[in-house]
Amino acid sequence: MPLLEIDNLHVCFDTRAGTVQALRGVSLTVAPGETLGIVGESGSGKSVTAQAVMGLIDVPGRISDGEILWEGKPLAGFAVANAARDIWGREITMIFQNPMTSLNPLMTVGAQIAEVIEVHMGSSRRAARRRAAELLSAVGISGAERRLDQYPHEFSGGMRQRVMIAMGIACEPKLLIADEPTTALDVTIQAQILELLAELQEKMGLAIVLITHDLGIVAGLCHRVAVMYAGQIVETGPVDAIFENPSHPYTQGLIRSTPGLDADEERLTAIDGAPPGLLQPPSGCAFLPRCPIGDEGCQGPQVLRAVGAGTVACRKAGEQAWREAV
Amino acid sequence: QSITIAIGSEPSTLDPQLRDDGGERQVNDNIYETLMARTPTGELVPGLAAQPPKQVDATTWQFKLRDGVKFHNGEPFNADAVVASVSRVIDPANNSEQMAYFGTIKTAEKVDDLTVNLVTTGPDPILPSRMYWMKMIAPGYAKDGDLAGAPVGTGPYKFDSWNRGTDLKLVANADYWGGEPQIDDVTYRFVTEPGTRLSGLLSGEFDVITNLLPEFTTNVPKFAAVPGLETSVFVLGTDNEVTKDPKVREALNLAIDRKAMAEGLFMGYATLAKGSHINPAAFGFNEKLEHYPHDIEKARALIKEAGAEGKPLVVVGESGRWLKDREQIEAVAGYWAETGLNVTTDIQEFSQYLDSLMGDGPRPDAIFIANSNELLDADREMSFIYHKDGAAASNSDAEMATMIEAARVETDAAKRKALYDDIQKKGHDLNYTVPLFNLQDIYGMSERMEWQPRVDAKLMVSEMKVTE
Amino acid sequence: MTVAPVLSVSGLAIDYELSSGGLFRKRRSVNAVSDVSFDLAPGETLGLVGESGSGKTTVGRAVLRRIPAAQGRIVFGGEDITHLGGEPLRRLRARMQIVLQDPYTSLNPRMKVSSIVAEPLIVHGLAASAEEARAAVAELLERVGLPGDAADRYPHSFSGGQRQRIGIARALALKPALIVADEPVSALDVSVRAQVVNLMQDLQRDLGISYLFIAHDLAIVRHISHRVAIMYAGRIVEIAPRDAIYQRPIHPYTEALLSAVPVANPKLQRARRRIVPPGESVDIASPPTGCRFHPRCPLATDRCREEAPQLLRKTGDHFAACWNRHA
Amino acid sequence: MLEFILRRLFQGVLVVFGVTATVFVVTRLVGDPVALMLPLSATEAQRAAFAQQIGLDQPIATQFLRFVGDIATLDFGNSLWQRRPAIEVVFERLPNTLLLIAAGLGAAVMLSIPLGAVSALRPGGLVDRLTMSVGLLGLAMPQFWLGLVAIMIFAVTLRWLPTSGMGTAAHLVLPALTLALTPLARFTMMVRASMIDELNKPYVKTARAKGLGLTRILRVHTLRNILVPFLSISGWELIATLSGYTVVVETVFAWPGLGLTAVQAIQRGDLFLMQAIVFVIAFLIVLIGIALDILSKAVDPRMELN
Amino acid sequence: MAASASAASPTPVGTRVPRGRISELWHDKTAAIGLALILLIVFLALFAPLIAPYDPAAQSIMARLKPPVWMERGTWEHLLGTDNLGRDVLSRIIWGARATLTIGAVTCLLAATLGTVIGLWAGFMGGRTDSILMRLVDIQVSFPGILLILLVVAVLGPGVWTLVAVLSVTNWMVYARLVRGIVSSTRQTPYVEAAEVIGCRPARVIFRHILPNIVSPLMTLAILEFTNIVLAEAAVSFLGFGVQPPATSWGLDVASGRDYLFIAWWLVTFPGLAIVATVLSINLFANWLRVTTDPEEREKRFARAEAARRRRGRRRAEA
Ligand SMILES: Nc1ncnc2c1ncn2[C@@H]1O[C@H](COP(=O)(O)OP(=O)(O)OP(=O)(O)O)[C@@H](O)[C@H]1O
Ligand SMILES: Nc1ncnc2c1ncn2[C@@H]1O[C@H](COP(=O)(O)OP(=O)(O)OP(=O)(O)O)[C@@H](O)[C@H]1O
Ligand SMILES: [Mg+2]
Ligand SMILES: [Mg+2]
Repeated sequence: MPLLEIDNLHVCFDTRAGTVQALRGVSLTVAPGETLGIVGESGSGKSVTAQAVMGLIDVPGRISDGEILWEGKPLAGFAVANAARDIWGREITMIFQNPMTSLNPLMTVGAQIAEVIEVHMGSSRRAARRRAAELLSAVGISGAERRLDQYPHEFSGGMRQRVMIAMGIACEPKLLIADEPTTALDVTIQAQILELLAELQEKMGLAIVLITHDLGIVAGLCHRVAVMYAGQIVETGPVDAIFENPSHPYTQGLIRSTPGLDADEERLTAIDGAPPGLLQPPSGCAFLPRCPIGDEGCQGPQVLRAVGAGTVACRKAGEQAWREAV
Repeated sequence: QSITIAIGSEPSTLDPQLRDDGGERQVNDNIYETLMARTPTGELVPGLAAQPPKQVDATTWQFKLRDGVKFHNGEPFNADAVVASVSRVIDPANNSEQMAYFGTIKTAEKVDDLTVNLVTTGPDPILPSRMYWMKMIAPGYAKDGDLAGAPVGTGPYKFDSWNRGTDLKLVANADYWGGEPQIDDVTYRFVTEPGTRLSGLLSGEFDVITNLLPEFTTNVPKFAAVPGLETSVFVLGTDNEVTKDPKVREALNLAIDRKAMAEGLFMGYATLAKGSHINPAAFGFNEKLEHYPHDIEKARALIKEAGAEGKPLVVVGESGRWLKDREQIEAVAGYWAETGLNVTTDIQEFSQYLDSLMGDGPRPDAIFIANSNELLDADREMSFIYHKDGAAASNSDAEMATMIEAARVETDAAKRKALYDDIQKKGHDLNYTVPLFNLQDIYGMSERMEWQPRVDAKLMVSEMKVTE
Repeated sequence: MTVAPVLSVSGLAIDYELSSGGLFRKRRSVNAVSDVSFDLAPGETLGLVGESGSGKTTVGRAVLRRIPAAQGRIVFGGEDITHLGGEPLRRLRARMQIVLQDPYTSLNPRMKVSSIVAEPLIVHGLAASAEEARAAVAELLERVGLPGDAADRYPHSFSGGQRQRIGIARALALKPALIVADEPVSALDVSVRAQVVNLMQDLQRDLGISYLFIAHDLAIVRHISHRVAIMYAGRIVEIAPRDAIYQRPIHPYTEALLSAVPVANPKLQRARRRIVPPGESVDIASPPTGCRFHPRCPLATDRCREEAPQLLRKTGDHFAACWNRHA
Repeated sequence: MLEFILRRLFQGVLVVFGVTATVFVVTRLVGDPVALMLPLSATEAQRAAFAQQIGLDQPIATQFLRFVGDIATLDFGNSLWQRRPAIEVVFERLPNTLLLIAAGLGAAVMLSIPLGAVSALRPGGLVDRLTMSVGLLGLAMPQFWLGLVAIMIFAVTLRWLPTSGMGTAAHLVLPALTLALTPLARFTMMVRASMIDELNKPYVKTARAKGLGLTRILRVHTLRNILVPFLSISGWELIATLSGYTVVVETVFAWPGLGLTAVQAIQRGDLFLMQAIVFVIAFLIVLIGIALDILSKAVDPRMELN
Repeated sequence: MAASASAASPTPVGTRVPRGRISELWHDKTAAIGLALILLIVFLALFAPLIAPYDPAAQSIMARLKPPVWMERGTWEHLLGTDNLGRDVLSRIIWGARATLTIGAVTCLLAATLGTVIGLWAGFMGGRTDSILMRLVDIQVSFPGILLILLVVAVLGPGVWTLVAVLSVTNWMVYARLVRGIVSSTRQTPYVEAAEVIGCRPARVIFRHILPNIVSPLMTLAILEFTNIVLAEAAVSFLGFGVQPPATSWGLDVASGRDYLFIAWWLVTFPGLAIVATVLSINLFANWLRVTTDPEEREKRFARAEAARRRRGRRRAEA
C-alpha cells in the first residue's frame, strides 16, 4: 500500500480577479522509503500540492474536489482536521523554501524543536530538550547544547535549514516533504543540505517528496519524478527514464533548455511563450500554445496514461511521428 | 452626623490671613472667628467681641473681648491674640492680599487682658465691619504651628484632615463656647464644574452644593436661595465718544427688559437692581430709588435725539467667571442693538478683561462686572466704580469723588447714610452705570438638610441641621 | 596586439558604511570588495560568479559608478571615470547600462512601456517626449521580440520574461558599449531563462556590446561568457577563459563550486565525486586573516592562514589566488 | 546594553532640552514673562523685583543658561496659585494621575489582547464585527463627551458610581473606563490586525505543519511576535494619555491629578506650575520610552538598540 | 467529509471583471455611509449660511432650553432645541461643522506640507541630514503634546489661529516620517536605480519616480490625521482654550452645555454626536480607502469576506 495517495485533487483560490484553479486533478502516490521529485514551472502548483497534503490550504483557497489518503485513510477535509493533527508533524512533516522566515524569530531554536517532540511524543520538557540537542548534532550543527538557546537570527541560512530538518525528523516521520529546501542557499551549502537529506533517508528509511526547480537536484537525489504544468501532472516516471527518454513535450523542453556544465550548444533551446494563466485555464492540453507538435486534436482533455515505465498526459506521446518531429 | 459639601475651588492655603481666596474662606469660616459677626440676614453683631466696639476717639476703636474662649489647641483667646492677629495681617512683610480690607488699620494695642484698642490711620467708620472680616489666630500656634496646613481657631469646627486635591474634613468642636454644633463632621469636596456638583448632589454624594444654577432648582431634592453679595452692572465710559451723552446713557438703561431677563435667565432668582450697583443688604443702600423701567420706545427716541443712531458701541465682558455672565452681556447687547446703536460685544480672555476693567488704557464704552461686597458697606463699591480714581470707574466727576471721600471719614452713621443716598441718586440720574441684578445665591441640598443660607454667603456648618 | 578594453578595473576596493554614525557614534564600515582587477574587451562577456554576499553586485554597481570606490581605478573607454561626477557622469550613463535581477520591481509600475523605454532618450535630450520617441521605441521593442502593442501597456500585464525584455530594451535605447547584467535570469523560470539568454547573445553578436554578466548559475554563465571570474568573500579568487575555468579549475574554491553544482543527468550526477567544502561562507564584516577561504579549504597551510594570496597568472590567461596550486 | 541605555538617556536629555528650549522661547521671547507670571494687581515695584529675580535684565543667553540650570535642579519657582514650590504641587498630584493611568491603560491592555485575538481568529465573524464596530466608535468618541454621558448614566441615573473626585475604588471606575476606551479600541484593532498578519507568516505555516493546534499557535507563537509592536503602540498611547487624555478626563471627573492641575494652573495664569508640569511629564515620557525600548529588547532578541 | 468536499461544487469558471471604484464603494455599505456622511458634513459646512435656520449666535432669552422637536415642549422652530441662551442647537451644529472642518483642513494642510517637505528632504539627502532630521522628529514626537499646546495657549491667549498654528507645529512629524520612509525605501527599489543609471536628473527621479508613490499614502494619512485634529480641537475647545465664544465649535458647545446636562441633555448630546459622526465616517471611509489603494490589502479583504461567507454557508448547510 502506498504511504500517500493523492487522487484527482482540485484546489481553487478565490481572488478578486476570479477563481484561480491552482490544481486541476492531481494524482500522485508516494511509496514508503522512496524519494519523489516534483518539478515544474513556477506557479504550476507544486507548493499547493504539498500544502494540501499538510492541511495548510486556507482562505482564500479550498480543496474543491479529490481525496488525499494517508496509509489508506482520508486526510483532507475539515472534519478530520483534528484527527489528522497527530499525523501532521509526526508522520508527515514538511520543510519550507525560505529558512529565513520559516522559524519563529522570537523563540529559541531549542524550544521550537522541543515543542514538536513535547506535543507529539508527550515527552517531558527535559527529555525533549535532550532529544533536540541530539537532533541538532544529527543534522550537523556543532555545539548543540549551546545552540539550543540561540535564536534563529543567530544562525546562517544553511544552519536554519538544518534546524528545519531537525524539526522535520524529530518524531521520526514516515514522510518528509521538502518544498524547495535549497533554493535560497548557495550552491556549496545546497550540496551540504542535499547530502544531509540523502544520508537521513538512508538511515531512517523515510520517504521524501522533494519539490524543486532544479533538474540537477532531481537527477541526483530522486527515485521517481513528477512533472507539473499549469496545475496538472503531465508526466511521471523513474528518474532515469524521464531524463533519458522524456515523453511529454514540456518535459522535453525543460530538459533541453537546461544548459549543462560540459555540453557546447551554440544556442539554448528555449520553450517559447509563457504558461497559461490559471484563472481560465484551457480545458484541453495547457501546453498546447507552446507545444511544437500540438494540433487541433490536443484541444480535448488530456489524461495520464501509462507509457513505458511512467505515465504521460499527452495524446501524441509514444507516437513515432512525434519523436521525429521534435 | 456627617455631611459633605461641594465647593467650587480648593483652598490654596488654610492660612486665614494671607490670601483672598473663596475656597479658603468657605472652610476657615467654620474654624476661625472674628471680633464682629453678622446674623444670617446681614446685621452686624458682636462675635468674639463681648459687645459692639466703642469709638474712643476719631481714630481709635475699643473692643471688649468675650471671656473664657479657647483655641482648639488650648491657647486662651485674649487681647494678645487680637494684637497678634492684627499685627500679622498688616505686617507688610506678609504681603497679605487681605490688606484691601484692612488698609486703614495702623496698630492694635492691648489695654487689658480682655480689652483691645484698634488705631486707624484716619477716621474709619467702617472699622467694625472690617473686623467682621479678620480671623483671630492663636498667637502661640502662629509662631510654631502649621497655620497653612492645619489651622487652629476658636470656631465651632476643628480641622481634621486635608487630602490635597481631594477633600478636607472638619470635626465638631465639643468645647465650643457657643455650644457644640449639631453636625459632627463635615467633608468638603472641591468640584469646579457646576454640572459636576449638581450630578454629585443628584447621585447622593453631596449634601450641600454651592452656586446651583437657577434652572436646576426644579431638579434638586431641596434648594435655598438668598440674595447674595454680587450685583451685576455695566460701567459706562462717560468720557467716550458715544456714551458721554447722558441721553445715550439713559437710553441704554431704558432699553433693557430686566424683568424678562430675571425670569428668563435666572428663573426669578435675581432681584432687579434698584438704580445702582450697591448691594441692598449693605450699609448705605438707597431704598428710595427704583429700578429703571423698560421703555424701548423712549430709548430709541433718546438715541435719535442724541444723534447716535448707527454709532458704534463696544460692550466688553468676560465669560465663565460669574453666574451667567456671558448670557447677561449678550442679552443686554441685544437690547441695546434695538435702540439703533451699532453694538458689538467683545468677550475677552480674563486677564485681558481685567486689564480693560482696571488698567490704564482707554475706558471701554460699557464693561460688564458682577461686583461683590463682602464688607456689606457702600464705601467699597462706591470707591471702586463711582470715584473717578476708582479702579473700575469710568467717569471724571470730581464732585462725586468729593462726596465719596467725605462719606468715608464721616463717623456719624446717619450723616454717612444720607451722603450715600445722595451719591446713589446722582449716579442714578446721570446713568453712570447700567445696574442689572442683585444675584441670588442658590444652594442645592440633599433631602435631609435643613439650612437657611446667609446673605453674606458664608457657609456656616454650625447653622445647618440634618434631619434623619 | 589585442584591442583596447572597454572597461578596465584595477585594485578596486569598496567599503559600505554600516551605521551612518548618528550624531555621536563613530562610523563603522565594512570592506565589501577589495583588490578587484579585470579587463573587459569590446564584444566580450565576463561572467562574475560567487556565492551570495561575495560582492558581485557591489562590483557591478561600482563599475556603473553607483557607489564610490574606496581604492582603485576604473577606466571606461580609455577614460578614467573613478572620480567622475555631476554632468559628465550623467552623460557617461548613456554608454553603460544595467539590467537588473527582478523583472517585477525594476520597471516603474506607473509608467507605460513606451515611457519606460523612451525615458533614456528623453533624459539625454534625444527625444522631447515619449510620442516623439515612438519610432525608436517600436524598433527597440521589436528588437527584443515584444509584440507591437506592448508600447501602450503597463508592465504588470507582462510575464516575467517579457518584462526582462522591456528592461533590456530600456538598456539598449542609448546603444551602450557596456551592459552590467546583475543576475538577469535568476528570477526567471528555466523554460523562459533560455529565451532571455538567447536574446542577450543575439544582441551582443549584432551590436558588439560587452557584458559584465553576474550570476549564481554556473551553467548559464558557462553558456554565455567568454571569460569567467570567481569571487569569494569580496575578492576575485580566479579569473580565466571559460573552458579553462570549467575544465581545469585551479583554486580549491572553484573546484568545490563546480563539483557542488548538480547536473541534470541522473547517471552522471550519481557518479560524480563531490568535494563539498565544510562550513559556511565567511562574514565579510569580520573576515579571517590570510586567505579568506582557508577555514573551509582542504589544502590550507599556515601560510594561508597568515598571508592573503595575490591573484597571479598561473598559465596563459589563467589567474588564481592560491598559495598551494600552480597550474 | 549599557551603551544603549546611555545613548537612549542622551536622547532623553535632548528631548528635555528641546522642551526646555521650546518653553523658554514661548514664555520668554514670545510672551512677556512679567506680565504672564505676575497677577495683574502686582505693583510696579513687584514687577521690577520679579524681572530682576528671573534675570530679565541679562542677555538672552545668560537667561537661558539660568533657566536650564534652574530646571536641572528641579527649581521651577513657586506656584503663584498655591504659594509653594511648584514641583511640590506636581509631586503631590502625580501619583493620582499615575493611578488613573495604571487603571485605565491596564484595563485597556488586559481586555484588548483577548478581544483582538478572538476577532483575528474569525475575521468577518460575529465577534469580529462587534469588536470592530465598538472599536471604531471608541476611536470616534471624544473622551470628554463619553465621560459626561457616563456620569449621566452610571452616576446620576443609576447611582451605581460616584460622579467625581477621588477616594474609594468606586471613584476610579468611571474615569478609568473613560480613559481606557480610546486606547482599548486602538489596541484591539492593532492586536487584531497584527494577529491576522502574523497568522499569515511563514513561521505559522511551519507551526501548523508541526501539527500544533490553533490555540497553541496563538498562545505560544504569534502572541510573542505581536508583543513588540504592541509595546511600541502602547508606549505611544501611554504618552498620549499622560500628556493629553488625562487632562480631559481629569477635568470631567474632577480627578485631582496633574491634568486637572494643569487646567487650573492655566486658568489662574500660574505659568510656573504649568512649566513644572510640562517638564515632569516630558521627563516621564523619556523614561517610559527608555523602559519600553529595554522591554522590547527583552522580548525581541533581534532588536537593534538604537 | 469527503462527501461534503465534493458536494461543494467547483466554482463556475466565470470572469469577474474588476468593478469600478464607485460601484465597489457602493457595495461596501459602511464605507458608502461614511462617505455620504462626510459629503453631508462638508456640504453643511460650505453652505452653513444658507442652510442653518438661524444665526448661530442669535439668542432669545424667552426661548431658552427648548427641547428637540419630538419632546413634549419641543417646537418645530427649533428642531434640535435651543441652548441656555435660546440659540438654535441645529444652527450651531451646522456652523460648528464649518469651524471644525476649517480648522481640521487648514491644520492638516499646514502640517502635511511641512512634514512632506522635511520628509522629502531627509529621505532624498540621506546620510547625516537624514539622521539629524529624523532625530529631530523623534525628539518632537516625545514632546508632551496637549500640555505643550495648553502652555502655548496660556501664553499667546486662546484662539482659533493659535490653535491651528500650534496643532500644525505639533503634527508635522507623522507626515515627515511617512514621506521619508517611502522616499528612502523607494530610492532602493530597482526601478529608481534603473532611472538613475539611465541618467535621470535628481529632479526627474523625485517627481517622476518617487513622488507618485507618496500621494496615496499621504492622502490616507492626512485623512486619518484629520480625525485626530478634529478630536484635539474639540478637546482643547472643551477645556476652554480653543475656539472662543461667540464663535462656535462642537467642543465648545459640549462644554457650555455641560452645566445643563441634567435638564437639557440635548446640549451635550448633539454636538457630541456630531463629533462622533464626523470622526466615525472619516475613519470608515479612510479604512476603505487605505485598503483600496493597497492591492495586497484589497486581496486580503476579499479573502476575509470570502471566508466569512463560506463560514456562513457552512453553518447554514449544517442547520
Ligand atoms: N494564497 C493564494 N491566493 C491566490 N492564488 C494562489 C495562492 N497561493 C497559490 N496560488 C496560486 O496557485 C498556483 C500554484 O502555486 P504554487 O505556489 O503551488 O506554485 P509552485 O509550483 O510552488 O511555484 P514556485 O515554483 O514559484 O514555488 C499559482 O498560480 C498561484 O498563483
Ligand atoms: N548597502 C549596503 N550596506 C552595507 N553592506 C552592504 C550593502 N550592500 C551590500 N552589502 C554587503 O556587502 C557584501 C557584498 O554584497 P553584494 O550585494 O555585492 O553581494 P552579491 O555577491 O551581489 O550577493 P547576491 O548573490 O546575494 O546578490 C555583502 O556582505 C553585503 O552584506
Ligand atoms: Mg512553491
Ligand atoms: Mg547581488
